[in-house]
Amino acid sequence: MHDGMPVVVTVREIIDETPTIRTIRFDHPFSIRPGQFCMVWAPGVDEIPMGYSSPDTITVQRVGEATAALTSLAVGDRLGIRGPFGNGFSPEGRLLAIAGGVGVAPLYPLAAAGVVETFILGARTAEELTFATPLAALADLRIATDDGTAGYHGFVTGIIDEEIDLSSYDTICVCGPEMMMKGILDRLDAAGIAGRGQFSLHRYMKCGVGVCGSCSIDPDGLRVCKDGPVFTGDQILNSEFGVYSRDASGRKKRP
Amino acid sequence: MHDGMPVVVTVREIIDETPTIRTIRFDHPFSIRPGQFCMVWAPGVDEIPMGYSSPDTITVQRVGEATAALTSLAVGDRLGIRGPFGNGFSPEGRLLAIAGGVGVAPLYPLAAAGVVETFILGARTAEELTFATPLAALADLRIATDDGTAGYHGFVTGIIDEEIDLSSYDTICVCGPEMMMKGILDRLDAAGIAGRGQFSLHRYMKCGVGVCGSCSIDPDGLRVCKDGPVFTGDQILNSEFGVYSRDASGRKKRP
Amino acid sequence: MITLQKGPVHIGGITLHNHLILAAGVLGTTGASLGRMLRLGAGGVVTKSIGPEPKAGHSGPCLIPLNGGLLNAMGLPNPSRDYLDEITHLRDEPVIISIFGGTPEEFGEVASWFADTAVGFELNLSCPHAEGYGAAIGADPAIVRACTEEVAAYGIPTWVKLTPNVTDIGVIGRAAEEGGASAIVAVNTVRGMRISIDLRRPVLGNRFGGISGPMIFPIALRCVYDLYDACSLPIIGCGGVSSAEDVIEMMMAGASAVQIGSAVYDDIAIFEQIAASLYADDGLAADEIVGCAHA
Amino acid sequence: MITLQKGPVHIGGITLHNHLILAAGVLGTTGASLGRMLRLGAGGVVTKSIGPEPKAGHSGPCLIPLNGGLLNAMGLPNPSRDYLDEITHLRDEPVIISIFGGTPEEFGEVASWFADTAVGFELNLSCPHAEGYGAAIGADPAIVRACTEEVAAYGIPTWVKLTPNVTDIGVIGRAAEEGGASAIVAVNTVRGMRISIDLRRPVLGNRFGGISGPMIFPIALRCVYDLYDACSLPIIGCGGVSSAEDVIEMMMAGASAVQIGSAVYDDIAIFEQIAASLYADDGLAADEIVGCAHA
Ligand SMILES: Cc1cc2nc3c(=O)[nH]c(=O)nc-3n(C[C@H](O)[C@H](O)[C@H](O)COP(=O)(O)OP(=O)(O)OC[C@H]3O[C@@H](n4cnc5c(N)ncnc54)[C@H](O)[C@@H]3O)c2cc1C
Ligand SMILES: Cc1cc2nc3c(=O)[nH]c(=O)nc-3n(C[C@H](O)[C@H](O)[C@H](O)COP(=O)(O)OP(=O)(O)OC[C@H]3O[C@@H](n4cnc5c(N)ncnc54)[C@H](O)[C@@H]3O)c2cc1C
Ligand SMILES: Cc1cc2nc3c(=O)[nH]c(=O)nc-3n(C[C@H](O)[C@H](O)[C@H](O)COP(=O)(O)O)c2cc1C
Ligand SMILES: Cc1cc2nc3c(=O)[nH]c(=O)nc-3n(C[C@H](O)[C@H](O)[C@H](O)COP(=O)(O)O)c2cc1C
Ligand code: FES
Ligand code: FES
Repeated sequence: MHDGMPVVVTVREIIDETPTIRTIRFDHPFSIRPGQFCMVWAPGVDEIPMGYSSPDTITVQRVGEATAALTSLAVGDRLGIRGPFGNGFSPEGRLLAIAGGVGVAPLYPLAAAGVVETFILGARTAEELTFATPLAALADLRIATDDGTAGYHGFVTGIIDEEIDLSSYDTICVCGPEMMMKGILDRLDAAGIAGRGQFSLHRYMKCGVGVCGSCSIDPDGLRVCKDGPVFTGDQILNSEFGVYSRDASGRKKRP
Repeated sequence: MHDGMPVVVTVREIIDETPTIRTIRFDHPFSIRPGQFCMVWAPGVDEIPMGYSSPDTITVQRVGEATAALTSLAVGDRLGIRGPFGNGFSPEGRLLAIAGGVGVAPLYPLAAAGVVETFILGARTAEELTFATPLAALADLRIATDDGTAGYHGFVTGIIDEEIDLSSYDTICVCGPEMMMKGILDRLDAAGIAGRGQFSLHRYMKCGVGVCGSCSIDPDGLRVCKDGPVFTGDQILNSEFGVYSRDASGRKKRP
Repeated sequence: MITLQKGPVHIGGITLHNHLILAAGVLGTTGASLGRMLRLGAGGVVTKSIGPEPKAGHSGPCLIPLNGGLLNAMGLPNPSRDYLDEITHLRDEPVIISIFGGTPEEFGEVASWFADTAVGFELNLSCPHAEGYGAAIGADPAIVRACTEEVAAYGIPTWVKLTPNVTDIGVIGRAAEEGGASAIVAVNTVRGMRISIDLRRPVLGNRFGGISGPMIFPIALRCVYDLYDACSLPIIGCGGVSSAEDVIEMMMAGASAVQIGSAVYDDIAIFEQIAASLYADDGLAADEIVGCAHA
Repeated sequence: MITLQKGPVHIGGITLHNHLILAAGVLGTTGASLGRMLRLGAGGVVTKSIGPEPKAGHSGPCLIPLNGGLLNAMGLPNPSRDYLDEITHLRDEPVIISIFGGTPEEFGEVASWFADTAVGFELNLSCPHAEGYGAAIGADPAIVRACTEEVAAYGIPTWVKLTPNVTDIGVIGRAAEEGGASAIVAVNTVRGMRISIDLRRPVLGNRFGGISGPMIFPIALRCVYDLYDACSLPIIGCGGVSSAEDVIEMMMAGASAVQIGSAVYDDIAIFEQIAASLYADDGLAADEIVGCAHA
């Protein structure tokens, strides 16, 4: 066991991505693999998991107290970072990335590394699309919005069904709302290539380092923070994934 | 701070050197510099400092409870060793070694390394001479006994005065009773070469690692266990050396 | 190195696969996680501590690795009665239900939920960082005795887990013994905290927490040694165990078995790792070494 | 990193060269050794604890380095009244006399020997491993108060050093305050032990001992933090301090100065080392950070 005290960083830049999503740039880059995450300490509020959207940024969607604190930070404010944690993605061969909403954050470093061939980016509505401009320069970008305000009108699974030959990709990296990810896993499974899918999961995390057990998933007890957050499709077939998760107390809830 | 638990060794051989001195060989060699010492744990009795007489031996004179326990050990018995500790000798150029009694123990590894030109070995009486046979093969050995039963009749300082040109040696390594060592320091000092003397001191030791302070010497507070046990003559000129020492409680006593 | 005989272990009324038990609150939030640890070689597992009401726990940070240990203040998050569902599929396994509460009655209430199915209970009288719970209770011999009696009344083996954060742990151990405990687990985490000097505030959301891992091993060992003299119950040593040597050392101090928590941080396969060097066909019976350092 | 202003420090009635004090019993057997530590940058030094009678201490082993700490049971060796001679040449230096005893009267007796010359006393109410002395006394608020009163009566600054091995250190701190202490030193060593598994016996001659060094830093920090809330006396933090960051962290918890003991094991020049990064011309006044983590 080695010193894992939070590294205190100073906010150097704040970028409004969408009305609810902001990117926060620190004065300190971390040495990350795409898909790894950190535990972000909003002092006096809480510590929550966040994917790295680059070595020195996180990209936060405001959903509750801690994310509200983070999206209210100003340049010069300080916060604590523990990480990088988790396994990250294992890109290989032709790579398709599929992001829903703020799920684009941990996938962005893959695209920035130039390894993504096709990037499907989904959001509720046009103004919630995140990183669309840089992504267009980094990959063959396909956009889907639920309300049709940009790109394909519908869910990302719709684009896939209509435009994409999943089996032509060696690796399919996915992050987004669990029901979206489940839809993709079902399609990969149907095509017999669940193992090519790499899904970045979200579960309630307290320690982030594989000790407390709060992020364990059924039925194998895999820890999302340490054994994940990225799992291959065959690891999570027939699991709680897409069916339920647990809250801070450990009680089950629908996804 | 790193694990410094005693290494438990098994006695492999016991050699009767004299009626009161025994060499104890372990099943485990230590990586030593000549003149270093260890803290020897006689289980249930005490832990006391002992010079290494070789990488896997100590040579113990029975003087009290702990040394009685050590000299009563049988082959197969176990004891604990912490060490090696201390600085050891720094041999350079022509080397004269001067030992009184069991003080030969820490000097023997120097001779075994072949760096001693002249070795003066003193004891009370012939049968108390330790390591005389091997030393005769390793160096120009001169013997002195207080009672004249072997070699020169008198103290080692007598041999020095009559037979030795101290200033022809670059290094003079000394270990033995403090009054003997003091006599040699006085002669080196008179010759203006106190700095060539390297004296292995004995002081009451509890921790052996430079923390407790029980082995500190006046007036500079040097720790015999850590800054020593070997000091050059000029380090201990005008010190408590040869004047007094302290007992286990820290009270002063004559040497 | 001394090795031990393999085979089932009977201690404090519970039969374990071996001497190495997963400590409470570590990878014990779900039944699936406990099942995984059993598959990974744990001789028995203790659940997350379950209380009378669901709790979300303290706000974060909740756990910080230190050099040589972990500092945590989880705040006893638990699903309360819902936990029953987690462990139904582990009915035949040595799963020990850890219970906490604010009063003897609360301990009894939680125990009642599990009384039909549990192979044993462990009373967490020792969590040092949950307001109104834990150490406040675990430092008072009368309350320790009352809580133990309340749960022991169900006739199921009842282990009592003690805090090291008391002046005299022997007194508390004797109170548990008088209350009808079948074994003592020693110890829970040691009180501690760290401050982020850059942010000028305690690094845990709860400010204070408990220290576990190798840095508390000599403290835990001393508690086990003291309890071996003070009580006649079997003792399960807990605190910083991370190697087969540590297990032997705990046993020599007086432990009949050990619990292992923080060591999963470095290696989730720690149970198999330790067992690989701890057990041998020509190993000793544990009896031969338990408490031998008292001779 | 935060830095502090250089310059003399006034705390608990004593003026120190800086905030870094040599802890009791470490390199404090002789006056010469204390003098060396002052030359090596200590802002003040505390002597070996002096008792009513000379003591040779426990038989060895007396001190064992561990990973991240030291385990010791010296057994309070001391020359008793003879110690007066050790420190006459340090009359103008901040040398604090550490005292232990078995009763308030014994504390008073030892204090009387030094009352003419001492700049301050520190009461060792906390040594966890001397039978009849130390922790037995330091865990009882009434005795702590009585010992403090006895020594404070000499009108010389009286620091009281506490043991962490109690259920509630705040209660003990308040007792010292009521007894007239001018500062609190927190903490002494943490109870612990180790066993040699090859020899099947405790590794210390005294079996039990006290742990010091980095492994107790989070424990000591917590005690300082608790005492800052419980008492209004200045606090001197002690336990595992080995870097300038540790000093700052202790101060943020509530310490006005620190004591350093075990860190001399790795480097006898530790005081200069720490001072080199702790102090700067544009440093803060310590007041600005003492206790700031309580905000
Ligand atoms: C590995 C991982 C990476 C993530 N990456 C990002 C990211 O890059 N950008 C982003 O905006 N969000 C990310 N999240 C989600 C983010 O952690 C939650 O939105 C955040 O914790 C909500 O906290 P809150 O206090 O604002 O909301 P709350 O009101 O406390 O909770 C809202 C919901 O967020 C989830 N949540 C709350 N606390 C936690 C927690 N400690 N651990 C996990 N989930 C929690 C729960 O589902 C909860 O119902 C990630 C989550 C995980 C597990
Ligand atoms: C660096 C060093 C190297 C030594 N090397 C050897 C050696 O190679 N062979 C050898 O026979 N002796 C050696 N000694 C001396 C040896 O340590 C003592 O003879 C031994 O400690 C006596 O212990 P005892 O219990 O038998 O006697 P006791 O009756 O306890 O004491 C007899 C005398 O031994 C000295 N002594 C006792 N305990 C200690 C202690 N803890 N530390 C230092 N001195 C003590 C005191 O002067 C005491 O008056 C060495 C001492 C030192 C400091
Ligand atoms: C993250 C974490 C959570 C814990 N939760 C509990 C708990 O719920 N109940 C309990 O009795 N002990 C709990 N403990 C204490 C452990 O069971 C154990 O007593 C302690 O960690 C010392 O053992 P170790 O050093 O092997 O970890 C917890 C410890 C940790 C690290
Ligand atoms: C070898 C040794 C001897 C000690 N002797 C004393 C003593 O005589 N009186 C006392 O009050 N504390 C004594 N202590 C405790 C220290 O003063 C200090 O409280 C403790 O070591 C924690 O600080 P550290 O981690 O900086 O060493 C001793 C500690 C050590 C390691
Ligand atoms: S968050 Fe603690 S194990 Fe994953
Ligand atoms: S024996 Fe402890 S300092 Fe030398």
